[in-house]
Amino acid sequence: MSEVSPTELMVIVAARELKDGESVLVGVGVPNLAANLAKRLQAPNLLMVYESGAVGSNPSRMPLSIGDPCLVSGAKSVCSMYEQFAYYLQGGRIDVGFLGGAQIDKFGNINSTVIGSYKAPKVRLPGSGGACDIASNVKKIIVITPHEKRRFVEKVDFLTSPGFIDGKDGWRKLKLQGGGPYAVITNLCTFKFDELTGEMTVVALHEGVTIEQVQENTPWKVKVADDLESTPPPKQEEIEALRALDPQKIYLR
Amino acid sequence: MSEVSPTELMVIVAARELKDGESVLVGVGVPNLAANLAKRLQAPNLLMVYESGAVGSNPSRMPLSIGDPCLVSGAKSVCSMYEQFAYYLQGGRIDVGFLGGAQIDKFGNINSTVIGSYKAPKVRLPGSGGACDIASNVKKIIVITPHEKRRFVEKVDFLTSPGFIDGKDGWRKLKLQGGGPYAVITNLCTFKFDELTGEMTVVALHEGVTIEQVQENTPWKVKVADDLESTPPPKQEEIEALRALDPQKIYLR
Amino acid sequence: MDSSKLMTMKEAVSKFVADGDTVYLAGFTHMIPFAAGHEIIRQGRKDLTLARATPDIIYDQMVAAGCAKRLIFSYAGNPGVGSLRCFRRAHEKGVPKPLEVEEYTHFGLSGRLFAGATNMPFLPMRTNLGSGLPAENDLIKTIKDPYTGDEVSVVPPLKPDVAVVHVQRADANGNSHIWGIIGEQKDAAFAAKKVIISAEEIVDESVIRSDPNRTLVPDFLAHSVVHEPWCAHPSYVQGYYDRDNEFYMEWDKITKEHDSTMEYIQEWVLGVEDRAQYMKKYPKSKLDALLPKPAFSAPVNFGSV
Amino acid sequence: MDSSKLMTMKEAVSKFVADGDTVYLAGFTHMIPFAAGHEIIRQGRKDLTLARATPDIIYDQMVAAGCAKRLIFSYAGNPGVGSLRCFRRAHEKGVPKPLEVEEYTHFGLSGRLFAGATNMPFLPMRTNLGSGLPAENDLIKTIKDPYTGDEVSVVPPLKPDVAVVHVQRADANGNSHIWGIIGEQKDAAFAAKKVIISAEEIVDESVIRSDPNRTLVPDFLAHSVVHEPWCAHPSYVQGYYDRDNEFYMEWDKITKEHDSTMEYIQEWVLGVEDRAQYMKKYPKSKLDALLPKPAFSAPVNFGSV
Repeated sequence: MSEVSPTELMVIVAARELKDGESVLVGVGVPNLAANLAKRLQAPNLLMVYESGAVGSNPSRMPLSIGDPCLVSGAKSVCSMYEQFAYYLQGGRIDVGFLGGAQIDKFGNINSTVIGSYKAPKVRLPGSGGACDIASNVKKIIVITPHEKRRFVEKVDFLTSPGFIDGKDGWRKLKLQGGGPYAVITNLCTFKFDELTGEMTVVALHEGVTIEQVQENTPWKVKVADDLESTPPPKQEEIEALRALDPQKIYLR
Repeated sequence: MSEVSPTELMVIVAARELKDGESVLVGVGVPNLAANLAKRLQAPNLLMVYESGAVGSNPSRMPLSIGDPCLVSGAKSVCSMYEQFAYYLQGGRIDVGFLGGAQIDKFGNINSTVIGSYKAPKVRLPGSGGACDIASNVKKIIVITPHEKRRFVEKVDFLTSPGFIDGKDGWRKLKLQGGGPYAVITNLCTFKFDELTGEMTVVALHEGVTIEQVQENTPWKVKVADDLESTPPPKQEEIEALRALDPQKIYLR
Repeated sequence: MDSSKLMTMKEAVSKFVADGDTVYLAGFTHMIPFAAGHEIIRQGRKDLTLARATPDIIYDQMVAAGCAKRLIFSYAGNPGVGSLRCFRRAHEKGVPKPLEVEEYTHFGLSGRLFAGATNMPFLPMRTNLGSGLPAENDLIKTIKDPYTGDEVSVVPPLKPDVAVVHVQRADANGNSHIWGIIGEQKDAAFAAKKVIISAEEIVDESVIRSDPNRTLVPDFLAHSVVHEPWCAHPSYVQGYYDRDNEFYMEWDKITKEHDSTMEYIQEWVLGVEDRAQYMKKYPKSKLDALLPKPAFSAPVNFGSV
Repeated sequence: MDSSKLMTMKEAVSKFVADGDTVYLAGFTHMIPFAAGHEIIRQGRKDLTLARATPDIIYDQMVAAGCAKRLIFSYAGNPGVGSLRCFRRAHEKGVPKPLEVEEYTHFGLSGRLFAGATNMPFLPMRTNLGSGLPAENDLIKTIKDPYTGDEVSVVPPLKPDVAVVHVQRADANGNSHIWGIIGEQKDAAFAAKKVIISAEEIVDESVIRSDPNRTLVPDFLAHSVVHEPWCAHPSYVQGYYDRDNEFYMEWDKITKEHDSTMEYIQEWVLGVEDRAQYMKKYPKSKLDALLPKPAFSAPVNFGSV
């Protein structure tokens, strides 16, 4: 464990969730690393779709923004912004979407809009961008986030991107085509979501982490899976492939 | 008059209705000839948009179909079928549209769908294609049609493309963005539409035609404008320019 | 590169077109996949719902051959010529069998396909009001605009079971470059559950990747990729061959009677193995006359950072 | 050829951007028309409603300079870096003046522009339900799907008063070729009442006409055509120059305080005459580093019949 940083660990664990042949909507930074890592390891046929409309990119460098020219040169196709959201996301063509955010609650609802009240914000955050659209339309939402008490909250200040709302019943009423939250990957553990209640549940602890540590950093009483597992530690192959993706450590701090 | 055919006359009269700088949705055949004739004479900046998505075409020959490759090679732009209807027609970007049809009534309603009943047709015609979409969205509809009793009817068997319905009140209720029927050009005369009632009104008789001849070929009592005019006869310049457009007389029979 | 997608039209139709399917052979006057339609006739598919804005000669042939039970369309004419006689015989007289129709305007049908491709719940559009079509087609509905209170016409998404999209060039996985009239090719590919790509040329992936803006159909939509030169004859392919207008006019005569139509189908569809044989049988001088002079696009620089 | 459309950015902004206008400077990360934003600041336009999916640095600058009274947006961040500090100062603290916000998701905002471009009455979309956004924005409504009875979110069309669209190459009338990330350029041009086209290169009409499929904006939409090389710096133009990422990171420091921001604007916006002077002032070595290696598209044959 000492040899990988918390970010590296999260990226490696997230990459393992991607299956060969899946399509993934990729943002820049950490999700881009996770997708590219999976593609180099177990998922060579992963289809990467970028929010900017680039599909099947073949980037010559670590993309600096979601619309980096390296995502276009040598890509399979490019479409307009409305088309990307309409044909790909709303079209139900995307299996996996990665989301982050300032706050997340136990049903996987995410806030990336505002801390405080919407009308008189304490901190105004960037807002949804495509996050709400992704949350509503992909089959599996994977959240990558540092495990901090200010991020894990009882109730999000603003619901930017729907998770299971107040549990699976509330969510079913929305009739979204997406599958809802699938996993939350932190520097301490992996959560998945209870099939019946939609509540975030610890399914695996990373190496050297105790359930008490997870509880300490989570404001609600955490639910733990009966068959709690230990996250297999990062393999040399994973670490090397990941570091080759971001040699200048732009995102792997 | 003896030297131009009825089709040539209609095309020449129709071309005169087009103003420089207007945009016109062009079909193949007679409307294409009228638009191209206007462009060579009084309307050099006429913008020609084809139903197939070609814009600003520079055809090297008389187009054989609405999607003739000569409409694309050297055009200003091309878009998809949905885009053509959405961005151009629904977008309110088209000033003039030409329509034909098997039947037309005195309010400019057009039938190009069926003779007889819809469910058990005597003659099944091709249907709307873009006609209803054009009728609903262009500022001026111009109809070019031979003046025959089977074409001018009290009531169309099927209303494919809305004119003024049962008069301007019925039409206003639809709140279409288009301006409705503007002119009907036949081999006998030019009709325009009464501003108040929306009824087809003879505004000009072609050379050598009497109002009695028009009445004989129209099943309802035709309305005649107070200031009935004589259509100026085709000029040599018009005839020559038109014949140069269709030297093989594909459409100018 | 998953080259297992490459197959013959015979294999593709056999694998991906089933009796009773809703089929969309794409192309607005341009790149109509005649070879696919002929193969469907040869394999005797039946009870198909045929969807196309313009049924054109290809659906006229499939209707005459008895493949269809329903037609979804917006303009059933022989473009630039006149009627589609086989369509009319089936619809007006039930010969060779009755044909149901489901009819839209061009905007309505291309809109249904666009809504299908983008999975919209429904599509509002400024047309249909005042026309007689909505009264004859329950799928065209009217709702109230929540912003103005006005009546608005809406259509539902169309999602065919299978689409055939002919393109100028594709790689072996189905990434496809299309130019010229782009019609409803992209929407058909995104809307359909299964997609057969047929291409004039199969090119290396690097050709496609040199110009991603030209890719209207990305590979993951393609279930099969068929290398089928002259697939679209007698319609045309921009830059490859012109429309065989003589045949479009001849079709009007061929189809005067059902029997004469079936003689044609016997000779030119059932009587040949595949498109290659059809082309070999076709008078070479007529084909040569369809070849255009070259006119290349000015290249653009995508740059490499 | 109506060459009267060709003018400088100064003339274009003076003629076509008025106080109180709703302005859309187009480009999703790519080809953001910074030169137009700077000229709007120089001409002291005020009370503007600024609309963009991603306000980016350009709107941060215009907000700091006091041009804006309202922001219509979907993601107000410095892409890849963090916050837009000027936006936050205006919205959270009213510095230099209060800023109203009207907020959507990316799909919602790009959908509004698409609906504006195509004059749809309203656009139904699969998003917003469950989110807190509709409660804060009356323009996002929910209606009943007439086919399923389900609740559906809808947004109204957005029709800006003026759009500025930067392109790689245009002819003197404004027919424009765009490649790379094509964002909302086409929709902005079709949705806006007035359009300023700004181009890296003005080319002969024959270059455009050699590839009509590449033309995203046809000339009749353009009210003015500006030849403005490097218009998009510090954003980028595919094939022409890369993003100046260093500046994007520096902006985070420049904008720590309103005063330091205004010092920047004084020196680099108000202190120069036009984009040419801005570029002359910019360290040449930094610009040289942004030039890509060439990578050309494989040409296609349109043919000539």
